[in-house]
Amino acid sequence: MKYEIGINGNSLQLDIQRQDNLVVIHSELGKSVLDVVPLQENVYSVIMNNHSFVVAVESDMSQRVVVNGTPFDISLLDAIHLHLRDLGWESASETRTGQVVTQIPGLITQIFHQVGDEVDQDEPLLLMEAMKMENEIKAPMSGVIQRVHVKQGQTVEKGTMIVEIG
Amino acid sequence: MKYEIGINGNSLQLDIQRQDNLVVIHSELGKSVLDVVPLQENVYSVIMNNHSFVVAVESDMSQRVVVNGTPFDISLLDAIHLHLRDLGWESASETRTGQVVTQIPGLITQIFHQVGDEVDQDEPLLLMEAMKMENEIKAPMSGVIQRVHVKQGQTVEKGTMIVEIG
Amino acid sequence: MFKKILVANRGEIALRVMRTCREMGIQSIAIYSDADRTAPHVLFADEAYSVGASPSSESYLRYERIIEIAKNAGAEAIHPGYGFLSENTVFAAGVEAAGITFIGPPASAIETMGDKTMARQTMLKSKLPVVPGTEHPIEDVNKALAVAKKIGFPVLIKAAGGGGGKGMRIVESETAFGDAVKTAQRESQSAFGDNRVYIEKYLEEPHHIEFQVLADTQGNIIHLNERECSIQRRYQKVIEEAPSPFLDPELREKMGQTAVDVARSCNYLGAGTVEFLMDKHKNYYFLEMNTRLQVEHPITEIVTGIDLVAEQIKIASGQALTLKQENIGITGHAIECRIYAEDALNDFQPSTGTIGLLQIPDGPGTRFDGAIRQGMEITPYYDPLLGKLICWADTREAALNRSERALREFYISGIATTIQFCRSVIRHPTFRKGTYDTHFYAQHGDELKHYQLVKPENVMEVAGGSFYHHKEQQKNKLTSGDDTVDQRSNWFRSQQEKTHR
Amino acid sequence: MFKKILVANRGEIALRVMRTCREMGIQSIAIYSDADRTAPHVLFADEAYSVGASPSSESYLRYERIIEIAKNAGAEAIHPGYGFLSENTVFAAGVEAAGITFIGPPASAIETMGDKTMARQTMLKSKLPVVPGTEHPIEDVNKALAVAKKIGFPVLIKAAGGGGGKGMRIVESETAFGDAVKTAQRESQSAFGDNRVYIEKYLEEPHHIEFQVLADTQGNIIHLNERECSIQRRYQKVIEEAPSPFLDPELREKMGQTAVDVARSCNYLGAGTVEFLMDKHKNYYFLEMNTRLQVEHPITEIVTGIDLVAEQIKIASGQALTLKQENIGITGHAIECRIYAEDALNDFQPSTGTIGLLQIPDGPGTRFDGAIRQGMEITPYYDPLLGKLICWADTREAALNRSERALREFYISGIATTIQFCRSVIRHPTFRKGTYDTHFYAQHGDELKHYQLVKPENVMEVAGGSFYHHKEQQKNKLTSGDDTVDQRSNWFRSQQEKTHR
Repeated sequence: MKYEIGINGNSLQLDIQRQDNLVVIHSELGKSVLDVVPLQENVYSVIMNNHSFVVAVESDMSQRVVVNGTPFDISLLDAIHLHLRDLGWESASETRTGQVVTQIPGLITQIFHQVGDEVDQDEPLLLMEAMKMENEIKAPMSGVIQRVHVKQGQTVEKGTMIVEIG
Repeated sequence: MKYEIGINGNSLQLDIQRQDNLVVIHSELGKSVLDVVPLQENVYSVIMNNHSFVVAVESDMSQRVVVNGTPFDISLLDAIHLHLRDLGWESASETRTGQVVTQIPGLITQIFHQVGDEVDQDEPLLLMEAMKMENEIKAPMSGVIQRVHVKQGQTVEKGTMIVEIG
Repeated sequence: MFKKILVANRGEIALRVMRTCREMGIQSIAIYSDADRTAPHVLFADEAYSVGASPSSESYLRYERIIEIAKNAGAEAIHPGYGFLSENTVFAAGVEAAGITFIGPPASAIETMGDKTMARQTMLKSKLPVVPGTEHPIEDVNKALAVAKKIGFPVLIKAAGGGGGKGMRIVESETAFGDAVKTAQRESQSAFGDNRVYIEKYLEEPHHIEFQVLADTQGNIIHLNERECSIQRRYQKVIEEAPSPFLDPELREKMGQTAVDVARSCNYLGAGTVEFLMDKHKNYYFLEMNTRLQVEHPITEIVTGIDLVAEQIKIASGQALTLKQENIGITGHAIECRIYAEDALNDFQPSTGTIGLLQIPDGPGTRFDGAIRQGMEITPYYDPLLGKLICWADTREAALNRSERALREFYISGIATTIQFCRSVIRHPTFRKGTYDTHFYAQHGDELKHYQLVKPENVMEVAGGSFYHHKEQQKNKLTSGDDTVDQRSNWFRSQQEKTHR
Repeated sequence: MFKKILVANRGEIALRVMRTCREMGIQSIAIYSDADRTAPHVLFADEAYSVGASPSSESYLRYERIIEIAKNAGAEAIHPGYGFLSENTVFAAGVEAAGITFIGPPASAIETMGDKTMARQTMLKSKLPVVPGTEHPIEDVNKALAVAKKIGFPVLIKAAGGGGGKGMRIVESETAFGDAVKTAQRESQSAFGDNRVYIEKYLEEPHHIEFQVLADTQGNIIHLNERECSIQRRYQKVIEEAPSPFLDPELREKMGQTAVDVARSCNYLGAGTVEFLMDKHKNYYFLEMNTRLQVEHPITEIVTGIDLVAEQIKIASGQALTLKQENIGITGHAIECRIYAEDALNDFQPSTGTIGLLQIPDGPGTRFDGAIRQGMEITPYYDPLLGKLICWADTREAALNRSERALREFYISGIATTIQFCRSVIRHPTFRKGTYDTHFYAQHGDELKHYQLVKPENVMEVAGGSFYHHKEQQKNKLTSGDDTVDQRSNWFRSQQEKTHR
């Protein structure tokens, strides 16, 4: 089946097939045969053309693949999605979202803005303390604050929606 | 509930109860409170009266408990089994069995006896090669060879019944 | 000698201290918060006591409760590790008042040296060179601003009550000053239970070089040479080495003597570290003295062959130093890389989660002081230090090569770490040449981030193929409910094939 | 210097060699059998090639296939590790014939020294003392028996083609002689592809002491002092230490010189080990020379500060030794404990299974050369060595204490290991005194077995309570089908409680 992979601005057309226990890829670089064997949940030993890799697929960070310890944010689009993209439909994951979600649990120590404030991209929105350090949470895009879901002093879990920018 | 634990010839009457996450034991030694938290499948961190232990329960060796790395073969009999024992019923696990089962996989390199031979306890029955070493498999009890289930040159899995002595 | 020591800490340093206790035949007592019930230091200790809820303010900072536990458990001494209560004079005094030995200097020395402003005053009295700055903690922000203007921006705001980069802020200009003071005070309060901060001139092109000292109850004081700690980010050390590539034997001897003088000026006892800032002309200034074991103490242990924790314990029990200054040598070269649970590609944001696959490097010249385990959860409550990788070899170049080898084989899945960041630093030409200063990260940070160790164009197929395989497996699991198919080993497969042959 | 080296081995020694390759900037190539597809050496290597089915005769012993892989992959050298093909002259010659450098001595030296009987003849010619025994491999069992009778029982039957205790049998009496020869021949064939065995007088109260030598292509030969290897069981070393507690500096120098002479007598090249037997009067006899890296090489590395694999590679590439005999010192004391997958309580039966919880010791002076991983399967195909724990400290006593600490913190569930056995040995008064000989295990084996490190009477409640808890959890799983209840961490629990407060 045809795919297009994108990593950090590089992209490549891949034809991926399964043959028994192997994954076989054809591309303009030639043919590659991958022997993929699990080591742990989400972690694989991959031998490709006699080169050995350890590859982790981070389950809760969509599309993050860690190759020999180096993380890459990748996209792997199949033929249908490639067609949609050619028609001008962007996949949802490629549009910037104004929803700010915590990556780690922590304590909200300060909130710099309220609903209605205009903010620029990368402007600090609030301070969160975790692991004894204060971390600035920045605006992922420019816009107007639509909702603030937390208050100062509140403890939040990982994955909590804290601010929405519209 | 009442139990009797036996380890290497020592035995102790225990009254074991569960209280929320804790295991509470009363015995002639007094009261002990165990906080048992799993680390891995079959492996637990146990804090008992503020002493810390790592305890593994070997799943395929019945009744083997490893405390801080030291293995013990234990018996834990509940009230019903204690009663049966008092009536003169021995539990099956305490009678020596004449069934010889492999503890590891390997290659049978030599068989010293055939059906009908009389053997003494601890007399070598056969040689098995595993991990580059030859290992003698000995008779668990004296008796007459009833059946030999393997032949020379045969590869056997762990847990294979190889000889029966009656 | 003590029979029982309570270690009033957690994580790698608690385990580090307990290892030496066991080697000395001393029972160790752990304390643990809810989050740390199955932490490595708890599993290692001979005894373990719950000390409270997960936040450190409700557990590891509850000094009255800790002293009570020590008393009830029959501990004869308390080792505070670093951080938490290690430089808290109230704690040190309380421990002594309870008839228990505090493994560290007397409260008076902690007060003199632990309080950075008092330390500066003491040094000025002894005519030792200090970095220009305030002599008292900031009480009035406006007065402090006036001082800052006088010494000239940029200035550093630093916690008076502790070190390790917590409560530290660099301020480039007048406008940012007020907010920075408030932030530093808050962090300082949270980290050390003490919100006092002070101001210091921010030296340009400085090297951070520190000397390890040991002082016994008989008045013997020696130094164990230096550690070079100029690789920092977020005002926190991340890679240290011993010896420093900047010092020559003469300068080393002179600074070592100054370090001993500093320790003597406050009647020091135990292990301590005298930190110096050095400019590019090799002028050096007293910066502060840390009255406790340092995170980076292992590099000194490795090049001198001395167990610093054992020395601390022997001194605390009243034994005289058997080490002589003239016998302290430097053998080879050691480099420490701090492995934090932080996402180096994402502004060093702390990372929490469960450790999936764990492969800790080992082999020749490789030591890891850590407290982690496969399947263990990294919680958000404490300092994100997972452990320290320390590599030794006979030359600096060989130690660099060994560090890179070890970092390359170090594998932790499930959380983001600084492993690859450290590897980028080790590979960086400026670091390899040994010509770096404390601005290294500011100057090369972006470069390091984009200094991909694996080139994306080389992994298009392996990343794509693995991702494809992963998604396919997940789909199979969902449809068949069978997650074991993929888990079968090759060995199992080959056995099966043999059977069917 | 080489750019690519193929490592013709597996397990800990393959990983050990590859670590040094990477530190030297050399690409490493792994070979693997079916059973080893995800073994640590395969994950570490830059390139990995399948070499066949799981049994070693179908994979790691297939030397023609291995040479072919090396050629195709562009390897300029092959490192054989120990065991397998490391002392196989056909392999060594074949590698050289293919234009690839064999990292080891020339085939002629392997032949002279690797063949134990030829080695004895060479030594006799040079008037060096050897243990009485046969001068040729056994061809006729009856003739051999006559020799055995002449030198007197007990005698040792030993493999001519390799070491490590494989193919070795002690024979106490005439009646057991024939069977023992056959068994030794079979084992020798399986381990080394060579069934030749020979006979040697079994010395009483002997010490097994070996010297490490290095010889370069320029004719420089040095020794790196001794290793004491008298703690053996099943004719296999299990604990080694350096330096030996039996040698004094004079004897060390004399034996070292003999070791150099031995190496010179066969035009030796590379790293080798000259083994001596020493009786209680400190007379020593040449026993054999191992023409390869030894399992226990790390203790020499640690007390001398020299990377032996790096020296092997440099010598093989034609470089002259830069080390001088007069600069080789001994710093402190090192002890190695071999961790085997064997059930020490059950006659050292090999143990297979899946590694459950794995906690490898670390920290000051602690090195583990292994090749294991949590979740990894230990298969029945190869030598059961999981790895080696090596502890260093400044004195023998401190090294013993450190070894015991490290063994106590070493945890492997799912398979039986020799960890606790080693701990029993380290704690044994005779071992601690350093007055043991090679009969230590024969004399104290039963004692060690029953020398429970945890007393049963102290764990009645903890064992009973844990077992009760375990069985209850299993029952709950079966009835509810929910196996997650018990898996929730305390942290999760406390978070939940907080939410409900």
